[in-house]
Amino acid sequence: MTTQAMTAGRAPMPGMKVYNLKLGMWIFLLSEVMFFTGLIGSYVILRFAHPGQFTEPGVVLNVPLTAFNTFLLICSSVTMVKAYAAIQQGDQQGLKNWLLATILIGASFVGVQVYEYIALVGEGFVPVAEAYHAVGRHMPHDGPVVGGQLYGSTFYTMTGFHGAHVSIGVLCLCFTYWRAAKGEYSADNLGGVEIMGLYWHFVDLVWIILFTIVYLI
Amino acid sequence: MSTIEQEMVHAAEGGHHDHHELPFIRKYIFSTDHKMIAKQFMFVSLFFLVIGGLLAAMMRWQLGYPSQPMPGGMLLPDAMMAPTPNGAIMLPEFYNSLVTMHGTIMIFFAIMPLLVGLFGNLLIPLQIGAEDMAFPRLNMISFWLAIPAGILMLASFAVEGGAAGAGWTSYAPLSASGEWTGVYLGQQLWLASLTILGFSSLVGAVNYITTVINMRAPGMTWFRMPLATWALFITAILILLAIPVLAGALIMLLFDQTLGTGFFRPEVGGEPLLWQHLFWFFGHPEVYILILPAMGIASEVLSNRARKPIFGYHSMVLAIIGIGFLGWIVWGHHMFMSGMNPLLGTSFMISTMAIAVPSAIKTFNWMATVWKGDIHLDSPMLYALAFVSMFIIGGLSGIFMASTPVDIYIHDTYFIVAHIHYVLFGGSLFAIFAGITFWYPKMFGRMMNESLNKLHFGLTIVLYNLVFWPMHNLGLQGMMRRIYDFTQYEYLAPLQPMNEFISISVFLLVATQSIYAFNFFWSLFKGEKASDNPWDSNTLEWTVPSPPPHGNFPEMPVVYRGPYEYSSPESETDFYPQTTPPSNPPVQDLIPEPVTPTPEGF
Amino acid sequence: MNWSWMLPPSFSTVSGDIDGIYYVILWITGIIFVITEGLLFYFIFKYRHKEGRKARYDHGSTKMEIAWTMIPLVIVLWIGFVSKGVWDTVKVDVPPAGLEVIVVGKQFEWNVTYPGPDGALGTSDDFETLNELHAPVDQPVVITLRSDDVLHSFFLPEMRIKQDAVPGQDITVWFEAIQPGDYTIGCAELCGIGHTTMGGRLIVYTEADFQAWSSAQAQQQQP
Amino acid sequence: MSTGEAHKPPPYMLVWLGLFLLTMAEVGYAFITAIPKLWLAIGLIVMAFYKAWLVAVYYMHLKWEPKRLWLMVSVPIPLIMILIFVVLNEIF
Ligand code: HEA
Ligand code: HEA
Ligand code: CUA
Ligand SMILES: [Cu+2]
Repeated sequence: MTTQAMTAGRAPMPGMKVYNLKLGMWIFLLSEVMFFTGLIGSYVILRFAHPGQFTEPGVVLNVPLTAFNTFLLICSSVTMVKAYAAIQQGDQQGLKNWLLATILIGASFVGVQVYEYIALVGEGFVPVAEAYHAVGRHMPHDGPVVGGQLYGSTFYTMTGFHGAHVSIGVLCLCFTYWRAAKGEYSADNLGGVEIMGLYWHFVDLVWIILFTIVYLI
Repeated sequence: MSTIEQEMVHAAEGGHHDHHELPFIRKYIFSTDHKMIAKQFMFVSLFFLVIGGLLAAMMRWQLGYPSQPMPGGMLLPDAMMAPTPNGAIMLPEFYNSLVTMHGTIMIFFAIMPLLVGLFGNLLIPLQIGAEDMAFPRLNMISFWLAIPAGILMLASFAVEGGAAGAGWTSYAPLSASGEWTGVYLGQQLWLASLTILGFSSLVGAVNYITTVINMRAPGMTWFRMPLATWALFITAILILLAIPVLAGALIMLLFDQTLGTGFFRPEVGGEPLLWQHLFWFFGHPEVYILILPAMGIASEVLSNRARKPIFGYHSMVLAIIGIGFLGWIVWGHHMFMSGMNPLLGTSFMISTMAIAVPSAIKTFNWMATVWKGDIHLDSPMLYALAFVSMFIIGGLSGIFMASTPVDIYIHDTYFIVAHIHYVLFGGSLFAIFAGITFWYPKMFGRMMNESLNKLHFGLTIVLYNLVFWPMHNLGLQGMMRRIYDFTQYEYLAPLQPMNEFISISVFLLVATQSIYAFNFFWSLFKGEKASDNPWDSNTLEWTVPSPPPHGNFPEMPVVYRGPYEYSSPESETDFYPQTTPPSNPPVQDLIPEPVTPTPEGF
Repeated sequence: MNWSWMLPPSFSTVSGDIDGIYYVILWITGIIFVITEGLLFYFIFKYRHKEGRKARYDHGSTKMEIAWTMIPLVIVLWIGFVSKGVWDTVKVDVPPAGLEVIVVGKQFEWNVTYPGPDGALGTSDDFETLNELHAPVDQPVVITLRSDDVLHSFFLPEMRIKQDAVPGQDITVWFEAIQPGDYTIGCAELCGIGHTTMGGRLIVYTEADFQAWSSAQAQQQQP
Repeated sequence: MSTGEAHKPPPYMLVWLGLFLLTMAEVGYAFITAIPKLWLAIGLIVMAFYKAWLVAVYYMHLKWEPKRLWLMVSVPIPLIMILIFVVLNEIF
């Protein structure tokens, strides 16, 4: 028996009945939960304290575009879970295909977000400005003040950190794909795919919350 | 032995690689061995402990001899000292940097890595019978993230504008814009450094938690775990959940500083109190991060040196968990005067009061542990007993501050400074002395010199109290903290003699520490060779050679009983190691469940 | 050197209660301190290692655990309960004002605005003092505390008053002095390089003296 | 141990459909001006949390995990509630 098997073999005994790698990923995700709690909590507070600095949904932010982006991320979640289901059956080719799909959709999400940022900045909605005047697609450029600095700061911080998580996820997916291409995963060795999936779904989950509170409320 | 046990042991033997010598760089620098990483953390954080102590000594010069030329001050750059014909006088902005960096370095770069980095790494795998951490490579990364963080922190002294000067709590908006302090880059480095360090701690915490949950040896049930491991486990959970909140806050503050966003800057609608809430939501769990492992270490040493089972093991565990949980709902006690809703103040007062209860349980259990013991007063025991008695003082002064009306007067005075140092120096640092001395033979295979240690102990406990006890009195006279020259206030001027007295004691205290440093290094080479189990201890780390080999346990240990069976009538000696099979055959619950191999992804 | 654990004299209507709670806690913790440390030293001495001594094999006692959980709990909750009353008096229930002023902290000074002869703030006859707060005795002085830049903490040690000044927020603080005299104002929150120097004076007059001072000031500062 | 082998294939596509429809519903609902702001917000948050729940339970396989993992995963929830509750208290 190898040392590795021994480590793992020890796991079910007094432990969690979940192998190390997966347990570690879950634990890490708990800290991610607290990180986003800090950011979202701050947003909620600032928004309640200074409602005047924030605008109604759709005034500044492009909701249809982001709804489409949300849809993309949901799709990438399902492709990810399909990749996992494939390797559970020992289907190497299926794993690779679904992973590739996930990478492409994930990258598109980042692409759309970058496009969104560029468009928003072009319209005058920047991360840092004392107060910005009537920007956005539905308002003339010299219109009334529709928001304050906090709006830009919180929007870009929250979505930016989420975007960074997605980008890191895409990189890790590429790594997983590379390993899948080398045939390193199998029906009894799929820990790497499973924790990749956990991370990816978590990022999707955070986006579900962010989309609602940042874009829709 | 049951068949399953035999199989386990067999698997362990068969699975054990013959470890060939690793190249120097893999063995000492980029090591993935938890014991080596523990030592790396130890050396780095002892270095920072010395730096923090020297910063304190400089501060005390200014406080003992306000605005008089500081010896050696001419050597420091003009940005820190104002040269005069008689010598150089400390500038107020440098004093602010000193306070800030002293607090930051002591908490984040000395005590926390000593307790969590050193003892977490050293003890967790050894005490639960694992051959290493769950993720050895992550463990290495955790250490190597701490190094750039430390370098950035120290480098900030050398940059334009000096090091951060807004206190270790970095209250916004003072810290949010260089406009207010004149510190731009220094503050940003401070924020960046702590963010990186936070990541390091986080990675470590993931590792510890996984290891404790999943890698315990057969028979090592939750309630057979040594209290040190229990404490480190709960500490890791606190780190896991508290640090990300700090990280979020740090990053937002960094954006405020560098990009000009407005999270904490009221000019553009930000909320200064939001920073305080986020900081203390992390900060109070943080202070328990700094005391829980110390409590665990003390429990270990007290029970062992009193040769007596720990009194009330289960309530000790529950108290650790209780402190860990209650620690999340008391943070507002740092904000009684902050402009926070006064009704919230009352709720936070009540929860803060409640947290004294688990601490009381621990204290009384320690006392009951030494009661009717067979107390061996050697140096680890002396340090551990000092921990208990000093923690009582620090904890009791916490009650004054927890009472909101009393806190109105003593908040932000030296009474708080006294409290901090009674819990952190008298508590955490004495426990660290106890721990290092106790596990030194396990780490290095040699004993520390007992006489030098006793000398160090005697001088330190006396001088330490001469330094910090009078700080209570200073606070009661109304002396504010973080104050560069208290003689500016007429009513504080009469406190000069007492401050001078404190400062002189500090200089002696700092000098005394060189005894420990000398002993530490001298014993590395000249210390008496240690046996595998010099303290006749029960826990698993003492069943392996000193220092333990790579992979720790030559064969998988099987645990039969709790860790504190000292003076048990069942055993001939006054100790009864966890791995010694009982004379009568094992009972049912000792047999581990069947083993199913599971895939590992890395 | 003053090694005393007594508080320096205090001069406001609430300070007696605050000091009272302090002394109560001092007594309680003092007794606990003596008992615990005393017992600890006694045990260390009594049960120190002797040849042939064997420690008592004892895993604890539930009765004892319950005792030393409940007793401290009752003590601290009682302290909390008593504290709450005084806290509410000081920070929650603000009495009707005898004198209303605005205090603004900024690096590194305290600006005080008085209502002037018409008794109302925010009118043209308001006048100001710098780093000095003048107040009548035996009248609640209600302060609206502000900050222009960073956090400061308005500290009146002799009145046992402390409150952070937060930019962007108006915080109400009140006190009622019981004796005319010359007292200290301090800044208790690190606020930058000049934090040390941000002190001032609180001058408490008799009612008549205050009126005289006040009208003289109002005269002087009229545009 | 690979999870779910002993169970029938999880309804991944059904969950996907649910997520998709809920997203559409959210976007539509958010723009109904007739509904008071508070109710809008509550409705949206409920929907968002339901979606998050679906992802966690099905895609992250919590449904097939031991109870202890559930317990562990729910540790931060009280902390989140405490933090948000207290800080909101500051404003109201
Ligand atoms: C290791 C670190 C540590 C520990 C363990 C503690 C423990 C406690 N602390 Fe401390 N605290 C700090 C580190 C720590 N603190 C630091 C660093 C600060 C300052 C931060 C800054 O502003 O820079 C601070 C500040 C601080 C404040 C804010 C003061 C202010 O700024 O105005 C308060 C207020 O309530 C407080 C209270 C307490 C209490 C009630 C405990 C309790 O947990 C103590 C419980 C222990 C006992 C009570 C003793 C043992 C029990 C008995 C002997 C039983 C009988 C006792 C009774 C019945 C009362 N602390
Ligand atoms: C663990 C934490 C810790 C420790 C150990 C200390 C130790 C000391 N502290 Fe510190 N202190 C803080 C944490 C700590 N402090 C914090 C958090 C603050 C608040 C900061 C703020 O307000 O922002 C503070 C603030 C503070 C102040 C208040 C400043 C002010 O408000 O203006 C003062 C003033 O006297 C002070 C003094 C000292 C002194 C004289 C020591 C001495 O005890 C130092 C003596 C220690 C040594 C000299 C190191 C010894 C080295 C070894 C033992 C290693 C030897 C071994 C080997 C090398 C192998 N400290
Ligand atoms: Cu103002 Cu300190
Ligand atoms: Cu605290």
